[in-house]
Amino acid sequence: MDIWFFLIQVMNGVQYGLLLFLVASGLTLIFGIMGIINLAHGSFYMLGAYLTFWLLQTVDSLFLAILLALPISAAVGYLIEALLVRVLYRRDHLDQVLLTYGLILIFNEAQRMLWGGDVHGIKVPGGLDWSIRLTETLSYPVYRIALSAVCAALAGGMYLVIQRTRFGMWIRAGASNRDMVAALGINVKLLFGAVFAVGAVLAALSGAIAAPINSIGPGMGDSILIICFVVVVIGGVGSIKGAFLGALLIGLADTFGKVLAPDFASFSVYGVMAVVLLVKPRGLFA
Amino acid sequence: MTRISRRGALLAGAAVAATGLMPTRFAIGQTAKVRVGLMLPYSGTYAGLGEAITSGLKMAVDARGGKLGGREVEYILLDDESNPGKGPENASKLIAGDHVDFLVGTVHSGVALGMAKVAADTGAMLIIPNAGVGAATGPMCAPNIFRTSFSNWQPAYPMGKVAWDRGMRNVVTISWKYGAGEEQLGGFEEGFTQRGGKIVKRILLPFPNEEFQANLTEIASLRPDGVFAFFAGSGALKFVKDYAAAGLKSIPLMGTGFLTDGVLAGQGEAAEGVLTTLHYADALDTPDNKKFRADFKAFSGKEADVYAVQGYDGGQLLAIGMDAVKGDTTAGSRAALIAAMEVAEIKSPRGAFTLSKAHNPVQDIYLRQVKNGQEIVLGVAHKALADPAKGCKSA
Amino acid sequence: MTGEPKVVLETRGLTKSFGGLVAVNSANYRFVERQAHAIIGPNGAGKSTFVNLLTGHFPPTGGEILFKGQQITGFPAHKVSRLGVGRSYQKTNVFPVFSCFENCRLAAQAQLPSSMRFLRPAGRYKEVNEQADRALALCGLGSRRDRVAGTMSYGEQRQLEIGMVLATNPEVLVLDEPLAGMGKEESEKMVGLLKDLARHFTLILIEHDMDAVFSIAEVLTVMVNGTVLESGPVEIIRASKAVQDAYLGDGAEAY
Amino acid sequence: MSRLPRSLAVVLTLSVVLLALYPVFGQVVFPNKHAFLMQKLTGIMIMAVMAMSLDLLVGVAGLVSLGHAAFFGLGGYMLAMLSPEYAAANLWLVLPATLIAVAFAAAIVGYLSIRTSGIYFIMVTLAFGQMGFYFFNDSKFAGGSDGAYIMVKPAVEILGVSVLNLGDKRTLYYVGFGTLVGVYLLLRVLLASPFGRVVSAIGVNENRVRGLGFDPVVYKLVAFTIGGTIAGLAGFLAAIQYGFVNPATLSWHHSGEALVMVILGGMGTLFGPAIGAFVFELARMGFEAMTDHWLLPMGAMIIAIVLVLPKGIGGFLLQVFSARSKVEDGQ
Repeated sequence: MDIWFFLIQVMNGVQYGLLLFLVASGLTLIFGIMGIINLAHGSFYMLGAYLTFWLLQTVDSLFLAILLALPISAAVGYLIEALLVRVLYRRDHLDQVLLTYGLILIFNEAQRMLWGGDVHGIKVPGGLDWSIRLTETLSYPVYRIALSAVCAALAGGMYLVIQRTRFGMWIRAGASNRDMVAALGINVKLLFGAVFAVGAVLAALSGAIAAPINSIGPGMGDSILIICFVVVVIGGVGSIKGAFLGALLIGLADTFGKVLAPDFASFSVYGVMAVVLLVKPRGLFA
Repeated sequence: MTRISRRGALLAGAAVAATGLMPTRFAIGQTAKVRVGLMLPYSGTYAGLGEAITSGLKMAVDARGGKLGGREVEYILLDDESNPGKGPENASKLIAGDHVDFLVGTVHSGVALGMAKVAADTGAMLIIPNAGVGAATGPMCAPNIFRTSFSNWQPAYPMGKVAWDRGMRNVVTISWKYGAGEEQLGGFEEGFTQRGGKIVKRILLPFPNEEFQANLTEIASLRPDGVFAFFAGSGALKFVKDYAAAGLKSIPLMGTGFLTDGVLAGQGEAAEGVLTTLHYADALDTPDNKKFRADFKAFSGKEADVYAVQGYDGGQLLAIGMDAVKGDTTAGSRAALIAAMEVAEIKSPRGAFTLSKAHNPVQDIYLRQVKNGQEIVLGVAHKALADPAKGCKSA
Repeated sequence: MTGEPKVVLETRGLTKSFGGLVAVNSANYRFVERQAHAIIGPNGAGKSTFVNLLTGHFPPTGGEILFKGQQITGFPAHKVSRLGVGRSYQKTNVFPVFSCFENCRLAAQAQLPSSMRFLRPAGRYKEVNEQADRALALCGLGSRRDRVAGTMSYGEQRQLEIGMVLATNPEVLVLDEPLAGMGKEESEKMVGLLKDLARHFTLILIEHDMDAVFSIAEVLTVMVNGTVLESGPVEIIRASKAVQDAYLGDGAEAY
Repeated sequence: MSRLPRSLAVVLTLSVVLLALYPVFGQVVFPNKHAFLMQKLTGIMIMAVMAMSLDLLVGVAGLVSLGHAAFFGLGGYMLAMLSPEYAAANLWLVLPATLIAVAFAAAIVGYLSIRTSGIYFIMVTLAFGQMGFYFFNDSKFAGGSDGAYIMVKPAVEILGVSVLNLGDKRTLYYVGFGTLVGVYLLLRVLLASPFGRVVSAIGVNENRVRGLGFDPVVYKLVAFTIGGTIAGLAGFLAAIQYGFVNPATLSWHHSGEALVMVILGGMGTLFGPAIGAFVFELARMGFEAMTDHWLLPMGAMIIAIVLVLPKGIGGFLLQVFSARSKVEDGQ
């Protein structure tokens, strides 16, 4: 591999990592602030993709479809929090695991009933459906670059919100001490509902904007879920910064694992996690 | 909770007891229905395939008045979830629990192997309407195991010659790292290297990883004359799109028909020019195929595909066997049933075919190409190709 | 026993810092056999950290700990406990789902050479049972033997906490605020118990309640900001002006 | 673990007797489904053993593992790899060899994972489980993703005389039944032992246990190893039942299902997770028979149980029966 291709592979890894970050950020947010292990996070990713696909049949603009899909996802997220998750705050983590496991089953079946078992694709929107020539044989799809830019911008935005705003302060306070948030006179119920909805929106958004370079099909939420957990745990539960680094690490490990050690490609991601946790048992930024 | 499920079990028991009053064995009279167990994916990625196979098989039976060998047919459907871990359990459930006379399934090779194992153990009649795993008509072949689809080697092998004839000398092969992927790549590589072609690199990704970017970059750096890929379902959809987006279209992309079948619409322009080989093509210009496609559309409301054909032929094979023994499924006429099925000539929409000693179709493999968003048949890549059935003792 | 007072537990220059913050700074203590030694000081003085260092719950940053002259610096908590330094916790730390007896029995079980015994029921180890019952009687819960710990009153749970320490057959008892959160009546009962214990064991007592401290302890150490302000017999420290200014006055007001 | 309320013990014993007699009356009650149900029950009993072994970790020692299926799968693979292709393996050799190998693997995984805790422990066990999955999924020697077959079931012979025919469905049923009852009793004995008491206490408050003079790490490691080994035994039996092993048996999905059985059944009650296995599998069977969309009622049932029964089915039963026994005692 010459240096040129090495750099392109780095770019591939970073691009994949940025997308992973966007999905995982919602998970780590919910995890860190509310202490909820949300197995249904992948289902929101799936929901975002399917909603976008479905809306595209009527609105004819990817941008508009995504814009419409987000409030729907937020509402679904908020309702689930208000009706089900809220009951379990004082309970053991494992009860939440069980609840959200049940939700996965329901989401998967609902997906099948609403949209069937077929695999779908979404066209890359006009204007972004071209590629930049990098080498004689290889081009890089512009949409992927745009996707990375959106993910990076969202990551930056999230950083600013958490570091600079009152909402961010509550979030940081909530992550360290739930009772203190209550003492500050904040409506914890509302805050948690909002956080859960935001988490759902982040997952749905990832599913939606990745849809044109992904296939949309049954079970897509389950496969992203585990890799997101890996990212979150590597970074340190609840840490957005950690999730960012964890996602990049996993993106690169996956990319180079496939190229350099194809026989151990499936190991690479889990191997990285095992090593990180054996050295830093609470993740990089706990 | 326990109480409810116990009551449920009792209800189920009562229902079973009621049906138990009816004779299920042919020996008691011809009133009993033939029980056909369809163990197919009805959920998950392959749900659409399972439904197409089911419709095809039912259509073949309906064309005979809904009867097999003069007996009404009862279908018992079971969702195998494409979960190989539960394959043997589910197959046993149909055989021991539902007493099916025929077991039909499935799509996923791992599950099909489990079914073949159970069929070998119990002697139950098994018809495989899709899964191409070589072992089923190879080392595990048995008198009671039939296949109406293909072996993984079969559609891939002729592409080796096609690639060579088109002047390719260095080819990269890529697939998922699992049984079907390696068998399909193996078929192509055999056909290609025996003519002198060189496999520059064989890339195997973890199944079912769909992030191809790293490997596409690798392919670009290798600059082969062509790429042979085996992916199916969502992986096929995405691979073809990513391949085009990575600017690799100057390198011809080849594969077996699964690379484009069923996902062509989703792939759009990206699929333009992709070469595939398969034992069927939607666009096959024969009266049989046209009639079949029209009938299937009327029957199920959906466009026919290769899976529907395989299911349909499974139904035809059943009918031929059952006609020969006049609907007698008892052990006494088992040998006659198998003998009739072995020599059957099946008038398939794909073109007539017979079965090999290992009970796998001996069939034509077509060369197809995507042009203007349509799959065009370029011709026959290999006439009456039989799987070598390596390891099968009866072949 | 007469003669030279025997030092059971000793720290030399014991230091613990968390990041930049020095919680315990070069602490030199000598705990004498069968003496009740109280450590007082305002919140944040480093008392609890000191207890955690002494019992092996935290590894020290510097200095050393000696038990009967033997180096135990850096020993993990379970090893320290087995050597004979038992501790109670500031927050109630009993096993709420177990009975009182079972709480003490488990503690007593720690004295078996090994608990890697898999078949014989734990309740059939006679010496363990006897030791647990002794501890229960000592802490005044003999009549509560089969009550589930979590269902007892707060004061009783605190008593049980002491009982569990006793069941580990310690030589030194390190008690971290045994009176915290107790009502007047419960407190009196506990003070009586502690006075009893002071006759049999080496007692290291962290406590805010000054009346209790003065009635139990023989030696008093005042800690402020991680360092020892003053140390000596109770009467002397009590009268010390510096201590009164620095701590006792504030402490009394805050209390 | 405290003793069960007497009336509950009676009910459980009766259920076990019913289970023991099933092969006798099953033919009469379910004439058509008998053979199938017997097979299904055998499978469920094996899963119940797996669920109980996981309960030792999750419910008792507080070690929430999402990689437990790796040991289950390894048990099956050991049998597949140790069996000659066309001849019967000797059970007296392959069973101990399997258990030793699984125990060894569990000890290594446990040693590496136990230094983490909470959610991190869950994820490390998940990582090791997935590594096990990919090891068998990607390797050629054990059949890769297609799995491997045990063509001939192991022979159980004493002095050259066959004493058990594992190919016989009814025999296998009783082997599964015996294992279920045996493992339950074994775990009860274990939990009542000094070791078990320490492990139970660790599940409640690890730090306090350390303060009393026990090294929790060692006890957790031994518990992890025992639990993993029992899961290996269950996997070994499952492989015998269908003569087939597949990497999917090691995957996190399978671990997750076992975990659901444990939580559903009631953590730390031991009999609860066994009931959880029955409820989970029978409910799935029932819903599958009723509707194509069986995931929907299945998901709803799980959610309903977690909302209504905070301590699972086992905890609920304990509550009901201990209340009743108090009434009986005149309290």
